[in-house]
Amino acid sequence: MWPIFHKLGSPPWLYAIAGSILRWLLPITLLALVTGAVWGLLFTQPERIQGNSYRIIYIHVPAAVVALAGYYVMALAGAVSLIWRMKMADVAMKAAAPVGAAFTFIALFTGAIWGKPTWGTWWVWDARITSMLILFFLYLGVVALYEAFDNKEAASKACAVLSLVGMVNIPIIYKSVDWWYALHQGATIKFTGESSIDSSMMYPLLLMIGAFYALFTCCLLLNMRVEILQRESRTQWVKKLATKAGRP
Amino acid sequence: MPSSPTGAPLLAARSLCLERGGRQLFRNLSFDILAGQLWQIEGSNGAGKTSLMRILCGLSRYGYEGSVERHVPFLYLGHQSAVKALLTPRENLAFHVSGEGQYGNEQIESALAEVGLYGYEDVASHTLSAGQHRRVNLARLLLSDTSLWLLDEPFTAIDTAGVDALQALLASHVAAGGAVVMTSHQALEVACDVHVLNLGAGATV
Amino acid sequence: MPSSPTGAPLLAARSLCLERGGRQLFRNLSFDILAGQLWQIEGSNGAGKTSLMRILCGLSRYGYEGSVERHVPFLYLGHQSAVKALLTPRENLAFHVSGEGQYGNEQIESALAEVGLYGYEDVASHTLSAGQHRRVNLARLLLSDTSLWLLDEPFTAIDTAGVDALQALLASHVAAGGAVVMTSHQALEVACDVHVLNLGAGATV
Amino acid sequence: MTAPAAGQFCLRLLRRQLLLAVRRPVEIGNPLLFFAMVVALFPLGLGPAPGTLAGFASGVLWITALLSNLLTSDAVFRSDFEDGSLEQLLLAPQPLFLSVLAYIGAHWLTTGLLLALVSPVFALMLNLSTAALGALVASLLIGTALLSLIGGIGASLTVGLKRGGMLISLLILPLYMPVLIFGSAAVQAAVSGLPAGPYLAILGAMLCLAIALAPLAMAAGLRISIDA
Amino acid sequence: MTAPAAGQFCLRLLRRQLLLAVRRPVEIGNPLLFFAMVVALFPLGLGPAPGTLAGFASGVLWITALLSNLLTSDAVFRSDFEDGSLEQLLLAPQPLFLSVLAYIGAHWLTTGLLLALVSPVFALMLNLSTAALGALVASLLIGTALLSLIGGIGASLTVGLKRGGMLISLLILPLYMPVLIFGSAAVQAAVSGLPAGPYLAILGAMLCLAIALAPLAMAAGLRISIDA
Ligand code: HEM
Ligand SMILES: Nc1ncnc2c1ncn2[C@@H]1O[C@H](COP(=O)(O)OP(=O)(O)OP(=O)(O)O)[C@@H](O)[C@H]1O
Ligand SMILES: Nc1ncnc2c1ncn2[C@@H]1O[C@H](COP(=O)(O)OP(=O)(O)OP(=O)(O)O)[C@@H](O)[C@H]1O
Ligand SMILES: [Mg+2]
Ligand SMILES: [Mg+2]
Repeated sequence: MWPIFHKLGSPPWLYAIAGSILRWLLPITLLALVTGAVWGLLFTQPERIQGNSYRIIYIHVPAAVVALAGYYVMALAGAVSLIWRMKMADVAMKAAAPVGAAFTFIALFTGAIWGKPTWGTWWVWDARITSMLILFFLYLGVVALYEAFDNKEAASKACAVLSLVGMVNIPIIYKSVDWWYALHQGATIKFTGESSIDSSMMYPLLLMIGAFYALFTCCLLLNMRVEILQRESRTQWVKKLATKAGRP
Repeated sequence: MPSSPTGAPLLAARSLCLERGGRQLFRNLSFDILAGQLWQIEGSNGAGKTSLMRILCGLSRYGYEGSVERHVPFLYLGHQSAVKALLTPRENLAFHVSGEGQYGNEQIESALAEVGLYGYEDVASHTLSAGQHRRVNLARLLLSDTSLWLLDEPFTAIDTAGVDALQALLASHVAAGGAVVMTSHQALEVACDVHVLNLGAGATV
Repeated sequence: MPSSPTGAPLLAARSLCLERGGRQLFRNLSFDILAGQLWQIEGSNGAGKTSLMRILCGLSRYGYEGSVERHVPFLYLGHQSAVKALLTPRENLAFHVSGEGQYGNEQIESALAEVGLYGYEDVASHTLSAGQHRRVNLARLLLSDTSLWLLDEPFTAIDTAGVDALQALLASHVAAGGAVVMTSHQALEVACDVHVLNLGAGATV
Repeated sequence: MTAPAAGQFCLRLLRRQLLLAVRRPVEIGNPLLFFAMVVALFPLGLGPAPGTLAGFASGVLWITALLSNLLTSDAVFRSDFEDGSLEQLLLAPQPLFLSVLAYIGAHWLTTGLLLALVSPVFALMLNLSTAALGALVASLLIGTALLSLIGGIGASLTVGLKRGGMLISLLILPLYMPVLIFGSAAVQAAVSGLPAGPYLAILGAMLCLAIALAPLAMAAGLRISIDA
Repeated sequence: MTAPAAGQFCLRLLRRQLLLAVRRPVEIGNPLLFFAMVVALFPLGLGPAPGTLAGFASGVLWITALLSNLLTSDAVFRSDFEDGSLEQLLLAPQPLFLSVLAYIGAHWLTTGLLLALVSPVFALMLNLSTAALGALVASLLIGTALLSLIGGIGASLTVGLKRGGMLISLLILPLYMPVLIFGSAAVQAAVSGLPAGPYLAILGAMLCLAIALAPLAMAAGLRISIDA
């Protein structure tokens, strides 16, 4: 256990390992994304009621699923950074926040685009949608807090505290928003369309969800590598790396 | 350079290194503060005196290397005076947030009188002049019974008579077995040895 | 006491009286500041130096008696440094709110270098040390072309080398026909006459 | 003279904070007046028809209480940070997570408690049914304490920031939302003749959780902020 | 080197204030996020039914814009007061009532203008009819400028107070109310298919009056505050 921890705490090692993971993960991700997209967009039946507009599901649902998972990744990294004072966990947390925010935004954006043809409106104050919006704010809070600190080490710790507080709250937020929706249930639309999902639409969807997870991991690792280089820019190994890369 | 009184150090710094904004302020700084010592940290503006003081007292926790061991309760007075503008000097001392004991009213009155605030005990602190404001804070030196004092530029805004009185107080604290670590741009005129720690360019001790 | 150079006064105070918090700080204070003079206002903490300076520059408008005539543009540096923490020293000078002329970039650079901030031109001012922070403000003395300077404790937080340089600057300003009114708890060591105005208990001149 | 015990120290801090609040009576009266004026904004903005207003009274009152809390939360540690008292507090030998509770307690006593006590007046102005007044006061009592604790976390994380500004609202508004939902639901339930108890129980449970965890987060936040 | 002309000086101040704002991007983004989050509070508090929401959209948006302006107004002169810049500004030879316009201008550019420009997004989230979007943006553009000017008066009067706190909200909220009334009326008119022009004209007239008088009040207020 400890040796691994120790290694994870070492920037050059993490930088290298992230690089080698990316080397095989990145192609796989791209392949899965392309296959899933082509399969979903070109080779499935139009849906009975919604026609072709439903195809946005292949982006919308994976993005929504991964956005939520991303928050837990971030909060977990934050917990590790607070408890074991591991600097590389700081890096992971800092790298996860903007990626998660981007995925949340994609989910919101595609949902709004989808809402226009199906519900006739861009936005509904539905429980799920609202909680997704709150998740977006939680992500933005972490990003903004990090940016506002000058001392980046302190910034990471502050963000770790915030994301842990957020993690405690996410279940509460979800529960409460669900409750709120149930309370005021009236003419609003329910959109858990699981029953209407046909298995022919299901498989490409599952593939896309997997691909989005991989995409999230790739973005996270890439972001982490950039962050590591920035933090360690004065050290010997980064300078060596830079001169090696700069050589014709 | 230090005369070495016996006894365990009240505070020990072990190979402190600090880099800020790309400048190495000090490197491998190690020293022991023993009872009966008065240390003056010297250096030009931006040499890193305040940064070092904040590391010594434990307010800075990130961005430096090395370690500090603190073995006794201490009293830290920083650049800011920790005097609440809306409270009177009396209340400021009675309700001080530093977690020391509850001072009695007579104690407070005599301490305030001693720092030259007789007659100002019950005016709002924001009507005090700059020097009077800082004197409220200095009254804590008279009230506290901690043996280690960490003082960052205690003479700021204090008039000449006040500086003399404060120097006498420091000397008597040291003579009574306490210890003082302070920064100041003025040379000290005290009746005891002064251990000078000069933070030149990239100081090491 | 004042040697009397010829010429109209740059600033004239006429029977100023001030009472604060039930204490008479000064009474019937009248003086003329002439070109070529350096005035030091002395007094213990709470004597009323800052209050007098603020009356002289016109920031205090209520609660005192007497009048002040200001005949030339002047530069006032108070207890607070008017340095924006979020701007760099360069920007602080380029965008200064005091309504003086627009300084050129080279001027600013050389002024900052002269006050010892070479290399700090482009860092955010809140990362500067206390003394460096005040030095940004002092750079204005080098840039401004006003002839009358009103300086409230300009030596605060400045190291010894800085104090010497500043005193030389004040002396050369006075020699060039300017005038300086300043407060300080330190005795001045300048190569010119110093007109001392001591605010003892209820000072009158 | 030895350092006082943690409980005694907390009590001293509480008295200090209350004394500071009393020194600015405006500060105490202000959340109330703010409450009154924002409540007055709603009929102006939403239209004054009594029927519709009554339907929204619970939401309006709760939103206003929340905004009023948001406005004052930023100040909990700010002045202590600026004059250096916070440094001293962090160096005190007593456990920090207890000390911050004193700050939050004083904040709640001078904002939330007063607000809850005067809320019936505004409720009547908005035509809220009298049957719901009890639920309103109870939900505000518990809810504002929760809001103060959450706000304290945001304040502790942002107090040291030179470039913080309104950042605190971004950090804590999402966390305020469950409180708003259950709080206004409690009142709404009472209006419709349903029991408000379950909602109040949930608020109470959340308060217990917050009392246990928020001080830890605040203490950590302050230690980080002082080093920003 | 002679002192620059008033216009030139104002421009320099404006650039300075904008630079300061850019140094805290959080500060710029924040009123927008605050806007978004407070808008989200309303459905949570008042209930999510699209029909009723749409009826209140104009009021909700205007109330939120007003609160967002209220929150930021206090800061217009505060930091300059605290670090001593305000003293220097008062001693500048240029006329103060022009200088303060630069402060207000920068404040409006970084809050009101942005808010007006993004408001359609939130309007859509509240189901405001698209026909009213133009009136919404126009009324917010004029209205927030007015709010900034009024807020500046409050800020100038309270900036020096040790015991000010939220006093500013007490001073300026009553002055905000006419703006709120005409602003939300303009949008409401557009929703009902009536011309919004007359309301916008009234807002415009109020703006002209405010531009002429508010700077004088602010200049006087600052001179008094610095001596508090
Ligand atoms: C801005 C608007 C929207 C947002 C924020 C949003 C958000 C979400 C979220 C958070 C999920 C849950 C993913 C998970 O299972 O964890 C989801 C799933 C889903 N959404 Fe949306 N959505 C929006 C609009 C829409 C629209 C307009 C439709 C179609 C009419 C739609 C259809 C679906 C479907 C079919 C699922 C999968 C349901 C399931 O597997 O349980 N969404 N969306
Ligand atoms: N707003 C006020 N209300 C009442 N008294 C005040 C006010 N401001 C200052 N004073 C009093 O006026 C006296 C002079 O204050 P001033 O700041 O002028 O002193 P100073 O000579 O500059 O002192 P220092 O050397 O400490 O800077 C002090 O005794 C102070 O208590
Ligand atoms: N947050 C920060 N980020 C980057 N650099 C910093 C930061 N804080 C301080 N510094 C730098 O550290 C150096 C030392 O600052 P410090 O305040 O310790 O100096 P000091 O010796 O106390 O000076 P003074 O005599 O002026 O009080 C300065 O050069 C300053 O620019
Ligand atoms: Mg220092
Ligand atoms: Mg003074």
